[in-house]
Amino acid sequence: MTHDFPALGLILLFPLLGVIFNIFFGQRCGRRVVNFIAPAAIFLAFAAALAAFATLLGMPRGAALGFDLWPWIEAGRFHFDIAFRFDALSGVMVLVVTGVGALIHLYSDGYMGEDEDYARFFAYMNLFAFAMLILVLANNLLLMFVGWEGVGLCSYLLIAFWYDNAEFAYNGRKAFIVNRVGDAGFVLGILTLISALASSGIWTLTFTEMAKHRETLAPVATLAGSLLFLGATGKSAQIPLYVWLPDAMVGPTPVSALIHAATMVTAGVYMVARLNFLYALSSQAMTIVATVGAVTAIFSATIAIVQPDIKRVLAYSTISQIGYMMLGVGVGAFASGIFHLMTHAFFKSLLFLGAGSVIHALDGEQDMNHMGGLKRTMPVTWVTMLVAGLAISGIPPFAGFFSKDAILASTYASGHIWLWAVGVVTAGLTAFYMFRLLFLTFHGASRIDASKRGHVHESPAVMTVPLVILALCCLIGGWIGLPDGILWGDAFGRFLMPICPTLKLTPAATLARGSLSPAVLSAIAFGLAVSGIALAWSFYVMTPGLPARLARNLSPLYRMLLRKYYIDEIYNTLVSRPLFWLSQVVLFRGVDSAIIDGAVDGTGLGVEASGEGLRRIATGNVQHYALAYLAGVLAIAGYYVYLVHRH
Amino acid sequence: MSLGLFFFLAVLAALSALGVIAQRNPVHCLLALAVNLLDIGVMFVGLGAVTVGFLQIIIYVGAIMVLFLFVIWLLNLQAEGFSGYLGLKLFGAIGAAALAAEFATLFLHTSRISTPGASALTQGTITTLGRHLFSDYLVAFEITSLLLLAAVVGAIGLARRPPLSAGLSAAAGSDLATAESPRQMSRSMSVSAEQQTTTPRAGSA
Amino acid sequence: MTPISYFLVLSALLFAIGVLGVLIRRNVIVMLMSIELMLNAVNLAFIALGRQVGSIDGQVIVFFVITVAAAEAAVGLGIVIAVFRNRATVNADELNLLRW
Amino acid sequence: MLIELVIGAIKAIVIVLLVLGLSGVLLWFERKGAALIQDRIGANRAAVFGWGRRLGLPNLGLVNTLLADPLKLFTKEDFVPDGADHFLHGLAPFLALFPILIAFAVVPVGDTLRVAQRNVNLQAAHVDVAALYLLAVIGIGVYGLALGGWASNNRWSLLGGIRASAQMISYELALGLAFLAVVVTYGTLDLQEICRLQGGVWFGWLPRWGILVQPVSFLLLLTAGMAESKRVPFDVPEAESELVAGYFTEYSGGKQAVFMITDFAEVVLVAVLVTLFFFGGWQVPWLYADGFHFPGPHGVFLPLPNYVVAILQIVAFWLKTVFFCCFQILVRWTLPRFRYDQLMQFGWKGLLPVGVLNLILTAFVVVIAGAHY
Repeated sequence: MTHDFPALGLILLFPLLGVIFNIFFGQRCGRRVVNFIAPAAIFLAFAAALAAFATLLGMPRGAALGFDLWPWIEAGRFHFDIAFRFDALSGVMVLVVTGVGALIHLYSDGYMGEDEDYARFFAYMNLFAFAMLILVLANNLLLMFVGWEGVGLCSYLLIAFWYDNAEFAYNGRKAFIVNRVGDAGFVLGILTLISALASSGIWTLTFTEMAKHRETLAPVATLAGSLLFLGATGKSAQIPLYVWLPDAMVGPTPVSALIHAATMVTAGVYMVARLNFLYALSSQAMTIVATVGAVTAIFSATIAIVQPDIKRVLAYSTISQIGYMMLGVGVGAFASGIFHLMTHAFFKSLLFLGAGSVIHALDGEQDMNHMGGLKRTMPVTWVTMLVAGLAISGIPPFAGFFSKDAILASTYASGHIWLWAVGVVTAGLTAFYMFRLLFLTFHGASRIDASKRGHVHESPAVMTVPLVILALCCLIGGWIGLPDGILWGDAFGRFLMPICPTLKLTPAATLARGSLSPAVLSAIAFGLAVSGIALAWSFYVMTPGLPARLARNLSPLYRMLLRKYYIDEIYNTLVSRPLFWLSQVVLFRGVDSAIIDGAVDGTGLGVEASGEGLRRIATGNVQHYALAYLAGVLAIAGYYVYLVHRH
Repeated sequence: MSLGLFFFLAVLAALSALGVIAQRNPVHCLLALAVNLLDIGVMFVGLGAVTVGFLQIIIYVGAIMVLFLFVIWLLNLQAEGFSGYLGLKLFGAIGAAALAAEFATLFLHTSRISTPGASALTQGTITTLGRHLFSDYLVAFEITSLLLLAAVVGAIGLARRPPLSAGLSAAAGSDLATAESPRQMSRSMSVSAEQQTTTPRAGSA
Repeated sequence: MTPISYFLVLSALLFAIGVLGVLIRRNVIVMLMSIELMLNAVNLAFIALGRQVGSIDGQVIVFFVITVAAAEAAVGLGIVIAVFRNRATVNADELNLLRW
Repeated sequence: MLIELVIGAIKAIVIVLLVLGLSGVLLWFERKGAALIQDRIGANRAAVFGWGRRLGLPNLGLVNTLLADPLKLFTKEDFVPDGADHFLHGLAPFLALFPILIAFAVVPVGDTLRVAQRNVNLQAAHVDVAALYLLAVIGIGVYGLALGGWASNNRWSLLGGIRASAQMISYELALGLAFLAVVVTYGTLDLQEICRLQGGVWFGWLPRWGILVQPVSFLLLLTAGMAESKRVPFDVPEAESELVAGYFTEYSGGKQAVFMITDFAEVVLVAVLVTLFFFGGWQVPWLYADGFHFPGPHGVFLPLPNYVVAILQIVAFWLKTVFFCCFQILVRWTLPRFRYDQLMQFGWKGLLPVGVLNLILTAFVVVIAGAHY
């Protein structure tokens, strides 16, 4: 089943070499070398991944490539290897990570090449690629967790890349701390699995091995699944732990594209898909995943409608789209979730890169109220972003249509009618806010600051080429997963099926399936998307004054959306403040100062006092010491005399 | 060893041991100790440990005691009074007596010691001693040589006169009693040690 | 023949006298001598017990004890000389720098 | 049991008297020898009522040294200086003499003598670790000088005592190394056995004396022994030009005589040791227990009774001893005195390394040869 394929090591080796080179020689060798080496490492990894993928395609369905590097942990009967597995699921992920990653690295040459700390930036980027590849290639949960933490670290480092800005550094810490909460859940999930498996004498966390012990896992599936999903909500920015992602947008835009849109934030989806055998055992866990996903999707989509900051809109959009993916995997359509993950990687990274291009052109301006009319000066960016906008809005034949449609269809088929309704509404909202973004940025009159208006320009080729390539992907990338019955049908789903089969969850599904045909469902979603676009057109192109009027009339609603439902404030009040209070008053003043310091100081004082008393014994006269010694000898000898006399 | 000889040697040993601790003049103490060590050496011979007995005399009496004698002379030690802590003496006497009593009780009442054993008299010819020393105890023997080397180096290092430093003449006149720091004291000591001639003051002085 | 326990009792007596010497004499050199006395008493016990059990090991141990005593005497007297050079005394109760 | 004691006592008394007598003779020899070397007549005055002169005999000074001097010494006032330690002052001379005298207890003066069906070992005490015994008693010998010097309450005396003890301890090492080389060579510590091993011949005619295999050790023993006895050129402890008379400056009368006897007894002891270790002890060349076996193509054999053999051995032993005593006295009047630092350097940097090398070489040869003497 698993074929040994040592070339898998190359996929990891190239980014690692890039890291080492950039850390130790980057700043010394100069920009040109680093600008060549860093993307080259990822391109080579992409090439290796392509080779591996080609090999995989040449093998029967459900086969996998494996590579055991060396034993890692041998504790008692536990035995973990540094071992990798390249199957259909991880193959798709690896291709996305290295492919999109390579393009973003290339783009970064233009975007970040002039930054002072270019070597550090590319070292982080390569390190991120390395960690992400470990995450997706790992063949056991523990090694996956290593990658999981590694990408978290890189995310933190890159958000706070410009660490001399206090706010950026704060946002980096926020991301890190929020992720800690989720990771705690992840660790607990792992421990739950270990304890369940170990108590049955199974001393492994390898995915394929675990999948063979369903009856052992069944009792803990809900608990472990929920805990692991808590980790996923942290990493993938789902309710309730999504709050870090919008703030993470302070990082360099390629970082937002690569980490906070295309790859890292989808790690939770990948994890759920990877552990599909576990989630399949618990409909409660599945329901939690699906519900959280759907709620997150519509929740963040509503916020995205009013945000003025171009990258924040995209951030909330990302959260929303990952909510879609979660909805997909939550209703058992793992392949659809991964499919959407892939197409999302294309169009969202394209959107970010396009936004980056705009920001770059406007010298760091991110507020859409100070943009407009850029389609003439930046035609390539405008066209590619338009493609991406159509894709995310679900307009056929762009990629997003097929993946989103697959998820909605599966949701409907699984019987979660309400979730389906939420998804469809979200699709309309998505189209609205996305075209709001496009119209505000590229259409209408220019609202650019006078000082910046002069040097607005199209980005250099090194940045536009990745845009074009990604736009092509957005256009045709979805065609590998056509609805059943059209041309080659759902090739992607069939490819993934052996690894993560679609689940038939409830009997109700069969009931629901009859009521509306897939074509009708698609038509409803399409219709909503088109109306969303039309609404955006009417709001922002035809009558530019309308939104402001509406905002005034619906002031409370508008403000609530603008302030993101006051979630940050609520968290601040409910979590942060009490925590600070607890830390400051109870833990610091009470526990630390009084009890711990008191114990420590008290110990010292006690020792000092007793020493003060006892030092009178130390007369400095050796004969006094000898006398004490004699007393001891007398006591010991006396004991033996007692023993002798007792017998 | 006959009982009479034993009692003679034992009484002599006890008396000389008391002489070590009871005499005022260190030289007399040393002489008493030498007698005691000789006496015990003879006892070793009487117990069949001929080689060790003679080694004891050669090393202890012939070398270590002479070393003591040298040091006594070098430091020009005089007879000392028996002042000092009375309590220490009292407790010391009681403790020592108790110790002797306890050990004697143990030795006399422990059956394995007090009953004359099978006593296979493999006596200490120098051949058997050497054979054991250079087989079973070889490592210990070699370590002992290291220990001796270390002791030689250490003794030389400790007793070496610190090199006379410049500015000595200033400190030379200062009285030892008024010297404030040990270092200062050592300076004036090393000078006055040059000047003073060791003169024995015997007990009658 | 003299019973072995007589030798041991003598050894105990000599040891106790040595202990007493260490405790009551103020002169460091005499204290060192008293220590030699104690070592000697122990040697006697070793020899006597070695004879009792018919083993040469007692004598070997005594051999080592004598060696160690030689080293101890050399180092001890070296220390006494160094101390005397610094403090101009060998009285144990005046050498109380380690006093509290 | 009793007869054993009596025999032992007789042997002990005889040998002590012999040593003491020889010491007296050596005193005379020293005086006359000094006179001879210094081209003068020497002691020649005292006579017992002029008997010898009346008989026409030359006055050899025998009366002076053997009769008049001791008489004078033992009748002089026994003076103890003020502030001296009376007890130790009185004890010291005997503390010096005693160890030297008891050292002779283990000296074999001959092989066994058969008297009335009883084999008498011509050795006062048979100790099988006699060499160790000798080292032990020589080591004790220090105390007499050291304490005598200290107890006199005189700086010259004290310096002499310190010098004496330092010198004796230093040269004891060389002496011990010489002993060890001999012991390793013969494979025994028993003096009687060492003497016996030197019997017989090599190549049919050459007596198997130790000097032939241990010449270095011989020189070491002789030199270190002379230093041990504190005689010229090693007489720094009593160097009269520096310390008046060293440790016995404050001694007079009988106690000084005892110190002098000690001196000569030490000379005798050194001579005895040299004889025992290197010149066959009581061995007479070609004399075996049953008589002479002369070398040569025809091997003449002269049978002798046991007592004759014993007497010959005793005589041979004492002749050799006297020879080496005389040799030492001649050295005394031939060589100048070492300076103190030269003495120490010679002992520690000269004799000691040579002794160690000799011992190592000896041990090496013994191990290679795989056999003892």
